[in-house]
Amino acid sequence: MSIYCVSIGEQEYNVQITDTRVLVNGEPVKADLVSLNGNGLHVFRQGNCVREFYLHLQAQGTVEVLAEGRRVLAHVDMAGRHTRHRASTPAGDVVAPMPGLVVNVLVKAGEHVEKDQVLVILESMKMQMQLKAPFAGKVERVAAIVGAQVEKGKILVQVSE
Amino acid sequence: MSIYCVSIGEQEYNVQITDTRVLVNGEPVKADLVSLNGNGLHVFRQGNCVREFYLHLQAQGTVEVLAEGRRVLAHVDMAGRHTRHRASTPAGDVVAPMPGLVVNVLVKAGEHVEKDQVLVILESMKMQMQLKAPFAGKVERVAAIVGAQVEKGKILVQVSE
Amino acid sequence: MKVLVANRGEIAVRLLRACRDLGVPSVAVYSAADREALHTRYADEAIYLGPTPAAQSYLSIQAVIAAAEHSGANAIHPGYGFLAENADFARAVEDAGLIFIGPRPETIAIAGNKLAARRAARDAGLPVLPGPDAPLDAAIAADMAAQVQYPVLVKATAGGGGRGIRLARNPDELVAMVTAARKEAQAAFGDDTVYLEPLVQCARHIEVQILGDGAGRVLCLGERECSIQRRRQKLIEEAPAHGLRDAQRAFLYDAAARVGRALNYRSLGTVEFLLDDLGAFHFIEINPRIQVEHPVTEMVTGLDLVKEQLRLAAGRPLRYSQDVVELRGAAIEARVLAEDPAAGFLPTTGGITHLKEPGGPGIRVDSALYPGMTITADYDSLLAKVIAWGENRAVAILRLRRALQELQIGGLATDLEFLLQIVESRPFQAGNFDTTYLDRFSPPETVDKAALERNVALAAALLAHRKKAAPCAPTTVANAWRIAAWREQM
Amino acid sequence: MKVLVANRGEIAVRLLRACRDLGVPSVAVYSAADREALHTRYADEAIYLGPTPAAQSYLSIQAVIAAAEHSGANAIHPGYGFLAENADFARAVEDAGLIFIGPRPETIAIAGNKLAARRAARDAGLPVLPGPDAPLDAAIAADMAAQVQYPVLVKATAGGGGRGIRLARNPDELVAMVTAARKEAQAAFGDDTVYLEPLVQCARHIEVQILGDGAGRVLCLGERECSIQRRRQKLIEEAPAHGLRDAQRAFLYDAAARVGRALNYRSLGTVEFLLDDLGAFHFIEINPRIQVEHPVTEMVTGLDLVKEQLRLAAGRPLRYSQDVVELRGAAIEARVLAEDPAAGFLPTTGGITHLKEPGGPGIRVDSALYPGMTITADYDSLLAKVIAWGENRAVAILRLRRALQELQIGGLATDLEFLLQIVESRPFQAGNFDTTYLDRFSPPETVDKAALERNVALAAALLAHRKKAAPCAPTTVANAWRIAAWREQM
Repeated sequence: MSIYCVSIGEQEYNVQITDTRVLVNGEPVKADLVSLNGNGLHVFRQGNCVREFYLHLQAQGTVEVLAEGRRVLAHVDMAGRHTRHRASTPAGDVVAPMPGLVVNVLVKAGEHVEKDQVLVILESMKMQMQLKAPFAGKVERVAAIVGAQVEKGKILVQVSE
Repeated sequence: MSIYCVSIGEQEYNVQITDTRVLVNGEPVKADLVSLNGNGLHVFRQGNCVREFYLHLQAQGTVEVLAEGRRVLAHVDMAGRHTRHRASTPAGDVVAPMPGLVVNVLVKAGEHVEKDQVLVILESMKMQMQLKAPFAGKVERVAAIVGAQVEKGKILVQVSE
Repeated sequence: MKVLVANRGEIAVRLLRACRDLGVPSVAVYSAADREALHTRYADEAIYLGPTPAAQSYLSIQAVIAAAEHSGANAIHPGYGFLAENADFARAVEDAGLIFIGPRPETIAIAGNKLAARRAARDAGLPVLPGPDAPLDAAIAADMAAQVQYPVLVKATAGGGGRGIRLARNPDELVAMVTAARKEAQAAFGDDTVYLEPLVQCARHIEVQILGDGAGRVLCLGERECSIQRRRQKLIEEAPAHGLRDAQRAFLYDAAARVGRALNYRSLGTVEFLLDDLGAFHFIEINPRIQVEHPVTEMVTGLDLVKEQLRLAAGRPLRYSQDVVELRGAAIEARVLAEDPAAGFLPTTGGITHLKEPGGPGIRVDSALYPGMTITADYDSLLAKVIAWGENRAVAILRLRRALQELQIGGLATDLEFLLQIVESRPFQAGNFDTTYLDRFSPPETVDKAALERNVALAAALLAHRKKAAPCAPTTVANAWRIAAWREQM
Repeated sequence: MKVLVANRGEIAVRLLRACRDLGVPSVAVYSAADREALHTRYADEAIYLGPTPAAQSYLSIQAVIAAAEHSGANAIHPGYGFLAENADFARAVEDAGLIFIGPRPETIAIAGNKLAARRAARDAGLPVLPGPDAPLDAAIAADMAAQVQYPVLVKATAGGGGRGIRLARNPDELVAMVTAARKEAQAAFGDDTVYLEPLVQCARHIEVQILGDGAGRVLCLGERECSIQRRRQKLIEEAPAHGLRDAQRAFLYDAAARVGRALNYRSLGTVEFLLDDLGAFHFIEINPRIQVEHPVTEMVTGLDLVKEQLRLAAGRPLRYSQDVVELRGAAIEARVLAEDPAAGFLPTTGGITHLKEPGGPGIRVDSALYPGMTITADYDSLLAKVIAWGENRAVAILRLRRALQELQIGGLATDLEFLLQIVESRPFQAGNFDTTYLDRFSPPETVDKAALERNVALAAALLAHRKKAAPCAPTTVANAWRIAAWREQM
């Protein structure tokens, strides 16, 4: 028997699969998954309900699922291993999430900022983005300059608690 | 340098490819082929002309090409070797091209079979494959058993001329 | 209402789309071969009918009605083909207390008997081709052979849709054909009744879409031209028929509505005519069901025919009057078939390895294809319908051409190139054709065919070269062994 | 005529389709990032423009004109965005002896200066929002701050399309905003001119499509409603605007045509208005180009706007008169964007691993997507437009919903689910919304979300189980290492 712990957002599902049966959260279900094109397109069948799912197994046990206009990321873990990824960049670094133009810098070093206060406005092809403070604290450094083109990942502002 | 003899219907084309240039029927061309999805969709570029081709390499050097509403079968051979079909494994051995499950065995030892007659159906990751007789002849031996998992390269049926 | 769609393929998907658009719960049915078919995923529920042979699944009245009862569906839409024109089925559905989405069983019975349909049409004042109204056998044929005007058609009363028709060019052939036709009809339809009808030379096939409420009101939703046929099977259809005079069109619409009212017609139907080279119409048959080519009518009228059918079946009144039916522009449909023109249009089978459907302005695609699908010889060869709308016929043709060029179906031969050749042929573009057009058709030489093939050859060589250089990175495992197998030979 | 399309993405493909439909030779241009882009394959020829940054490729006037000269194109269509509203570009094209497919440079210059456009509209008798017609700076703002009615908008004259707008709620904010807005406008547009315009509360965004022949005749092709916006970027557009009274519509069309005639308008243009909660219209701006949302107008009028543009550019006369322009049914467009609603609509990037576009009755898809395509952050985030037509607004909405459910884009997050949530929301369906709808939008709880997620969880577990059981046969090589990487952790 294999046990899978599948999490979607906050919700967790326990799926047990044996050669003869499948249980979801302890409840037996009659379900079946058939690959159509060997490339992610599947038929999912549960009783008389048949659905088309696109399933794509990505790194780290994440499965991208497209179903009825919805895109869901399901994280599959062997039971008993619930450790999630913790962000690797220091929490107070506000970085450019994509390449763009710094349109405005709204804080100065040394200022106190509130959580979610807008620090920098970045524009990337017509889209303006507000980059906000991750928590309340002090602005340690402002590396963004209005009018500058920045690369993805560049640290724009550093905030400390 | 590689030389390919490509035939489409009655027409034959001689294509020479080196690291630096491509010649078609002796004429130099500036052409390029880029795979888009790793699944047959390509961009074909010749000078300023860019076209979308679907190219699918089938058995025996046949390439199925979809282009502008047309479907063309091109047969590619190394130059000077126009003899089709020469196999290095004994010609009458039908082997599993990949690991899989024997779904069906359609012949018995002693039976006469036609060229391309389906002998065995093998399933591998939901892909069903028909393994066919390489030529007309007699089934010498059937080594495949329905329901069996077989390794790649396993002889499933032997046919003699 | 909860609707069971008793069909498969593109028409099942099309019907299920209408259910979705209406918010009506739907049930699909499937045979063993169709376990993974697109239509099963498109319905709220899918019920297994039976083994692959249609007789044990899609043609099984019992199995279909059982599926409806099992799923709680209270209405059945038969689509076209299979049980669509089977009066016994319609009756069985109604006897089971379910709604049959289509004409009344009596209407289907009349339409299914060509002689009865002729009589009904003549009684309604429609122009019917001359000919004895009685069944024929070899003896009667021999007696009258001298008086008949040749060529003449021997038609099975139970035929229709181009099936069960034979041509006799002289008295000797007549007797032989009657004998052969009866035998064939018995085998094909279980009824050996045949009759004679004059052959209309240089005829165009023009049909009229009607929609009746079963309470005496019949709407006429314009005509379609279906003269582009191969062996009496329609290949390209359009709406409206080009070049008709207003008086002709008025006559046609009036005739169709008249026979519809005479039959107190319910749901969708098509009244088919031949237009001869003198401009006169001749009634030929009534098709008591939705047609393959209904999208062209939908595109010029702006109506969703299936939705209207469903509404009427649910007991809602006919919500349009004839004067709000307005035709706009022109629409053309091409049937993409799993048939190989290079091999005498033999059906082709295989797996769909690649699929790209066309898009952009004015294009509609009705299909049940998906990458990875296996096309078998178990059912009919229709893969997809590509329909183009334009403000006039010329624009619709150019858009259809563009769409057919965009469509890519990898893995098996289709008639796509043949369709393009028709669409690109001058007489077709000029509207200069009749039902024999494809008999004498020689594909136009597309200017750049030589250039295209040269490019294809070059691309194939580049691919082979690439694969040889990097054999360890095949794109799919399924390909890997093929490439390996092929490399061994090189 | 030979047309160079100076754009990329879905609009380039759409323009090239029109060229195909007209049989006009076409030239695509591309940047380094777009070497394999769909639009390059859709044109007869494709010319490399320059490096990936738009400033060096799609925004380079020199490079585009050189490409036209190199390829022998004698006309340039700018699409939308990039150089479309750049009067200098239009002038340079004409100076080079080429046809600019769009309005005259003078018209573009007027439209590009919001204060000039306001003046032109007021001079033509259109209702313009009150406010000083003069540029502002912090000092002037401080002087007048007390007299201004709040909230008020500070707008950049060089802005437009929702960009360069700031809201001030009180005198203090006004001075700060004017300063900030000028700085921002200078950075974004190279012009720091700003002016004041009252904020119209509960406004609907309604725009009118016009088509002029540059010789005094201006057609009005109906209106579009574009009130469903996120941060002033349109997300869902429809035609016609629901619930307008005949008198309102007549006023709107007359106003749009009037300003068009006053500018002696050439080619396509859009006159944008706000409709306030008292039912009055206020002119806001003119967009001198084809709009992203033009397909909804095409679907209700039956016209191919790009084709009409090309015909006019080729010197053919305007072939319609106002009285033949007839609107039929309703059309709605949804913009599928590479943006992640769950992450504050941040642009997403990645490879398209899977693509399935919707089909069936009433659906049009305009996109430049293909499986294997890489979405980068270099250009805007529009992936595809899904447009649905129906005999009325309710039908169009249901069909759009069906089409969005059918659409599958694998590989990166999009706004697809968000679009569905809007389409499924009651106030939207009831036509009960204004431009702030999405600001207060809380997605409706779709009833079966729990069931869907449960099924997804189950399917994911089954897939993982399958892959574990047969790890040696991954479906693609690209997957193989991912699966391997993942298995190592298990």
